[in-house]
Amino acid sequence: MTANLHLIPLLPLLGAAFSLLFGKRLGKNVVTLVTCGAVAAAALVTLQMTFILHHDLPPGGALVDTFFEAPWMKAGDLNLSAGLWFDALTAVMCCVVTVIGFLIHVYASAYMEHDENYTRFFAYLNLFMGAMLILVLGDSMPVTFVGWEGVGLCSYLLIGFWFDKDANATAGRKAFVVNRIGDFGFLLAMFLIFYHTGTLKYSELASHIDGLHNILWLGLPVACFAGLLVLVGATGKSAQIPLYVWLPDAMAGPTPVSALIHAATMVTAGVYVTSRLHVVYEAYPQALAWIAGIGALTALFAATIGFAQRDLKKVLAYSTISQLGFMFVAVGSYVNGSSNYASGVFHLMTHAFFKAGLFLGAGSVMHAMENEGDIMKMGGLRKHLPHTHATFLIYCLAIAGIFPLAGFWSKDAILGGAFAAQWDVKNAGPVAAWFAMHAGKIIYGVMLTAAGCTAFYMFRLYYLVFHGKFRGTHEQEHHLHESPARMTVVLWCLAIGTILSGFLGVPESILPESLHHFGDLLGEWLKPVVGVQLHEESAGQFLGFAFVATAVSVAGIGSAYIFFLKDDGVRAKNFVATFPRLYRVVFNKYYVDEFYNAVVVRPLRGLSRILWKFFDEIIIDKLFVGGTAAIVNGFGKSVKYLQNGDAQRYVVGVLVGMALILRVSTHYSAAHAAQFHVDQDGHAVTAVPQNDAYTTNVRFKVEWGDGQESDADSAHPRGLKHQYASSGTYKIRLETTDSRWQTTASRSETVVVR
Amino acid sequence: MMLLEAAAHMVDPSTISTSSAPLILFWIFSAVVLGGAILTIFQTNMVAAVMSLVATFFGLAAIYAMLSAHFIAALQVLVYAGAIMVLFIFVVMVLNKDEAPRPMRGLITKMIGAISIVSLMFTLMPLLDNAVPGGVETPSADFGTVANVGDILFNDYLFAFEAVSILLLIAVIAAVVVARTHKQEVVEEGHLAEHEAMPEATIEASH
Amino acid sequence: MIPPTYFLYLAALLFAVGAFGVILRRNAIIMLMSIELMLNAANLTILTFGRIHADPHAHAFAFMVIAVAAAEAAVGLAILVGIFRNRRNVNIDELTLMKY
Amino acid sequence: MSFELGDLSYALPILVLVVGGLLLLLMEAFSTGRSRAYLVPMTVLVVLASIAADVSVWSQVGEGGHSIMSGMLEIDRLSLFANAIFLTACGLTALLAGAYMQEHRFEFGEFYALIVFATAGMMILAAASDMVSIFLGLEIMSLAVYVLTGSWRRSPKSSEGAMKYFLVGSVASAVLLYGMALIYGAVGSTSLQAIANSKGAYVEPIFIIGLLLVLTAFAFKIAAVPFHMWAPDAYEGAPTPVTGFMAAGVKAAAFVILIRMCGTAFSRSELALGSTGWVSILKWVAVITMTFGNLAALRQENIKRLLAYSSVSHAGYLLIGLIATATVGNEARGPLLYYLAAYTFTTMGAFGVVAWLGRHGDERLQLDDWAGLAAKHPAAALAMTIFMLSLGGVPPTAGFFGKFYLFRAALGRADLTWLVVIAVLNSVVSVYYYLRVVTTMYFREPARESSPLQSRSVTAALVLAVIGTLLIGILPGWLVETASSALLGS
Repeated sequence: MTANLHLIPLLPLLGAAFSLLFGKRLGKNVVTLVTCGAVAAAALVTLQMTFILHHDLPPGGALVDTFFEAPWMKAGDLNLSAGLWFDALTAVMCCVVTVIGFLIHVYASAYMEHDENYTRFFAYLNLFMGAMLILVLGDSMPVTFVGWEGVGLCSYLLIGFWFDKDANATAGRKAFVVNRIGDFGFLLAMFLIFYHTGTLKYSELASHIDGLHNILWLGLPVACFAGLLVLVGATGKSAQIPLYVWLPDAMAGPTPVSALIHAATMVTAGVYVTSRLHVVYEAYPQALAWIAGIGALTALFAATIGFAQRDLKKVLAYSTISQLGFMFVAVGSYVNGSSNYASGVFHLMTHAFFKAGLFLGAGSVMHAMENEGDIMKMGGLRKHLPHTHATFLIYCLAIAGIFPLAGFWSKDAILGGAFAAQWDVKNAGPVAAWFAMHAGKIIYGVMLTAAGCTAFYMFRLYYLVFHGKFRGTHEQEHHLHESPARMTVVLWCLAIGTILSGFLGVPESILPESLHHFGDLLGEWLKPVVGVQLHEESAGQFLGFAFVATAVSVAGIGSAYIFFLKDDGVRAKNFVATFPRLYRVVFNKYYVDEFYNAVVVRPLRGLSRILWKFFDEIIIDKLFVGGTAAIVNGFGKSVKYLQNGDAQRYVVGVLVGMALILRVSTHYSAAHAAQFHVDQDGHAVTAVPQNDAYTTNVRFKVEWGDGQESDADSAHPRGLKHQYASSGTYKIRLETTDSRWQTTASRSETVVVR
Repeated sequence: MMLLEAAAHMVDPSTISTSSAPLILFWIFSAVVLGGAILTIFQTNMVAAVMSLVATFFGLAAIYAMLSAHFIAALQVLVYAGAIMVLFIFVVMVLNKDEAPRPMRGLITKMIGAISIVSLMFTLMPLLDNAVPGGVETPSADFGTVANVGDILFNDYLFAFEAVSILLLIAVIAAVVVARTHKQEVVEEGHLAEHEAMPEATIEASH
Repeated sequence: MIPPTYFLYLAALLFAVGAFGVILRRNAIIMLMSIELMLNAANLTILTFGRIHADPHAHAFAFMVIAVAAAEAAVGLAILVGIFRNRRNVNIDELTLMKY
Repeated sequence: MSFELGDLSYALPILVLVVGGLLLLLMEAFSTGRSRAYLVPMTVLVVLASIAADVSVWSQVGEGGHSIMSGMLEIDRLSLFANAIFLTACGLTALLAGAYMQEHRFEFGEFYALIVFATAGMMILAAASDMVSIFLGLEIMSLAVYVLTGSWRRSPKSSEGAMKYFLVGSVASAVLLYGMALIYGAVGSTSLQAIANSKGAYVEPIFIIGLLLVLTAFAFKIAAVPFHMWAPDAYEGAPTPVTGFMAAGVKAAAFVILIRMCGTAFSRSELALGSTGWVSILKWVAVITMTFGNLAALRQENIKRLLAYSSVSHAGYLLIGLIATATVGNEARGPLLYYLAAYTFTTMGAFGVVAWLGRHGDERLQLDDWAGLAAKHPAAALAMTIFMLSLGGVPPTAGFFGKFYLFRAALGRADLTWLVVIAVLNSVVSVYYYLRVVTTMYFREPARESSPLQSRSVTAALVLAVIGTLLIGILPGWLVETASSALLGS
């Protein structure tokens, strides 16, 4: 069914164009009205489309809007159209993006009020929304890629909005290099998929998937490579190991930008795209195991880094990385022919609410603290910022997974899925098979730990910011005030979303009979698109999982309480005091002295430290960023030598190139033809030269090693045959002579005749 | 010129002789060609260099005549040794600068270049041995005459002939454009703080 | 009779000498002359092969090459005069305003 | 085969240009002062007339080819499509040049005749089906461009660039001629068709040597590494509109004749594939070219040199398309032509913005000069951003579809997969330095006042280039179909 889908991305784009062109003349109020209005209108259209999708179409239906009809680009087998596509998955993503985007716009209109580049900021925000919606709505990989590059560019513009000239150059470079690696993966995946299936449309992929499945490269189906390349793209955008490093640095942008880009929209693109291309992964489920593994590792690793961060936004940044890891685990948890995509999308949605809220709450705090971000200088803000405090607490409880908030339901769905996951491993050895059967349990354990850590560091943050004594300067204390109403209202809206959105995914099994049709709404909704619903589990299982998860979370919160709040933070102070010695003092001392340090904090911190050092400093900083710089520098030197301005050197360049080309191409034809392999059939042995069928003028001579020789000067030898008289080991030597260039070459091979 | 005609006569296909006289002539002219060429590239005196080049071209004309390319041989003398070299002499006189003796720069580069050239020759030379497996065909009687070549030039090569006229037109424009000075530019010279222009007279002489 | 290969050898050597001239001498006029040598070497090759194939078209080709060489020399010398006007010398290894 | 008067109707686009060029010369000779202002519109008129002739001949020739001028030229859709590319470049150059020359005070009317003649040379080159006409077309184009490069007489850089370009180019010409002589020797004819049909000649070693020398000479023209070293200097020295003309037109012409030669004379698989085939050589040249070009561009502070190195790397991508023609033939020729068309608009536009920025003999070429441009001249900054994104291959610009289409064609051969991977990696890296220009314009404080050219013709050229870049990027269908029907005749 066709519909006016193009309105959804077009409205924000028009808003951007309008405010760029006329914004300065018309003033802030008009700009606010237009840009927020554009997003609101987009949200309304989205809701209308969702309604149409739900009411007028059978399950699995989709709305389409082809703006360039089928022979948009046609040549040979290439026949593409470009358009938008709106199905259940798109609907969820679109609603999240537009609704939360709208709230953030409203918040930003107050937060950025005094910025001199207000108009430009809102134009960029709208531009970003447009690009993100194109990404989500695209009906084929090229269209998605338009949005993919678009959000990258806009995020560059938005993060750079407050850039000092040089201070953040390194951070910018890091973000850039890392994202380009991701783009590289996505582009290659696109070529690969197109080449082997002949289509790039999501709706047609399923019926063409055989091309990816049946063709082998290096003994693996092409789908494996395509899947892993998409994964490279996804890890880049969604900040997973090893490409996560750009995200914490990107916190330099204004806070609403962090909330929009780094919580609700762009970073989820990786999760979205992997879910979109689920057909590719189902053609080769082992690729999903990689996703789950990377997700689990990231979740735990980023959570442990969260322990030690002092900057409010950095903590949230690592928490985002960690939560995205949860989503990746969901997408990667494969069992019985499908994966747990629905849970991934569910968590994506709930996370969008509470993480956007956390960022905006942080913005509110920093607003009150005159842009101070160090949590060690905060404390006791509860009294001064009542609304911010209340909503922040709700978000924290949600992210920690406390019943009945959204995070509880979505995290549980993921953990349950991970526990049950089993990857089909065909033709695997015993170890791999065991691993495929049981890796889910391991991942479950890891995720549980990560969940506990999450609760711990989030409440560490919460206690340090809102409880205890104020640790900042007097002026700051004097200045403390609650944010304007426009901001607190948005905070409360997000809090309501955080409370309610979880109920979209309540498992059917725990509801009473009469309420069954309220069970697992989201899973049912997504079922026609991604194939499965949230993992089916009995009420007992669910309660078991829920109990364990909640216990872990409560333990995390409790330890944060003991550690940072009880006794007025004495332990925290002790901790801070012993902090520098942490690495020097013997392990046992901690074992006796500080239970936490020894059992929980230190190993985890150690692990995170190693990983951090390894990925961040060695791989990314040294290898990618530094390596790039080194290559470029070294290269610059060589260019300086070559390109010294002397025309004679340029002539020499031409001559050297010419001589090399002549030499190489004439000299190595014999050597090239001399490569051969041996076919053996009992005593009959055939030496088959590597024949590219274009080897002309080459004479072949074979010494068979038993004193006999044969030769051929046909241009296309099918191989030279020989019958050995007796068993034994023979050394076959093939000699080639190129009569044109008067060159010879030879190679030997040993053959055992039985 | 007498020598030239003699050479042409001796290798004329109708009177191929088994004597070694043509071969000796060939050696002589080859020596003139290569010797002139080598002198050209090693002279420091520019006028002498140009004169060596003229010698080379004369030698080449004789060699062309040996190949029965009478028309081209004449053209070589007229156009090359005549017109083009006069142009060179002219420019040399105008610039009137001999190369100041100073050590060569970029010796390594030059050596690499020399090695490349030698390598090229080593790849190419052996191949020239078998370059003509079919042997030399006997040309028709009017091969290489003005009538013969002219006929081709104005039939098959008419287009090429016209194209060359565009080329020569471009050369003329080049000379005009680069050598001419606008009065306007001279006036504004100071304003633009560029290198100072040559005196008017010198430029007039150069084209 | 002279083996045609001799002419080809002569042309190849002439080409090499021209190439040497281009890379060894810094005086732009000499470089231009060396390029003329290379063009003449190619021309000699064409004429030799024309003789071998008894094909008068080679002569027309050679005629074109001579004309092109004349035009090239004229353009080259014009550019040279332009250079001289700006810098007062024609040493190619001193033309290094632009590099890297 | 001999000359017939009817042939002229097929050569109409070239004739129009040559006659137009002569008219321009006359106009210049008899005009004084003010009437010079008519030279730009006149040039545009000539270009439009030639385009009209081109279009009419396009429908006339149909799918086949017409051998005209005693077999010197082959008028087919390939050559006609290429003509449109050259004419676009020529027209945009003329529009840019008028105000540019006036601003930097080296106005002279012969300039327009020269670019028109150079374009005629490109057309002859693109249609050439005989080694004689290849050589002549190449020389007409090259000599005119050498003169144009040196046409800013008082700028020492301009004459220096011209001298370097001329010297290295003449050596390449000599190499080309020597290679042609060897091929002629092996085959006994200069016609490409005769070369393609001569069976015995392929085994001749001198034929292969000749082929390699010819390829070397054209590798120089397209600025493939290591024959590229003239390019940055000549690009920097030349007046900026001429630089655009060189980057777009000369490169396109060289590629079209390469397509023609590789599709006829050198099309035998024994010549193309195999260990001494041109495919195996060009593969390496392509890899080195794109990698070197990109890495060298990363550190450039001078925008013209940056674009020069970027043009080197684009030659590498284009070579991949050329290699693909060896096996998939026409399926790779379409993408190659599409890419050339996209590249023409983009690169003319980029150099157009560069030309637009300079004032009073000061060209503003350092990246620092571009800082903060977006604040004062948002439209120009946006245009430059579009060109940069297109060069980097970011959708929805023409450059993205060009790459997509080209690489897809190259994937038609399994053993080119690694080449495509390297190319994609390179294009990913290249975005870094393209975006550097963009971020300089948007994020940095203006370092100095700029008051760029106020000229309607320059604005028109930039607008045309932006429209071209976006239009064929967003709606590539028409151009793709036209390009893929631009087949070799015969």
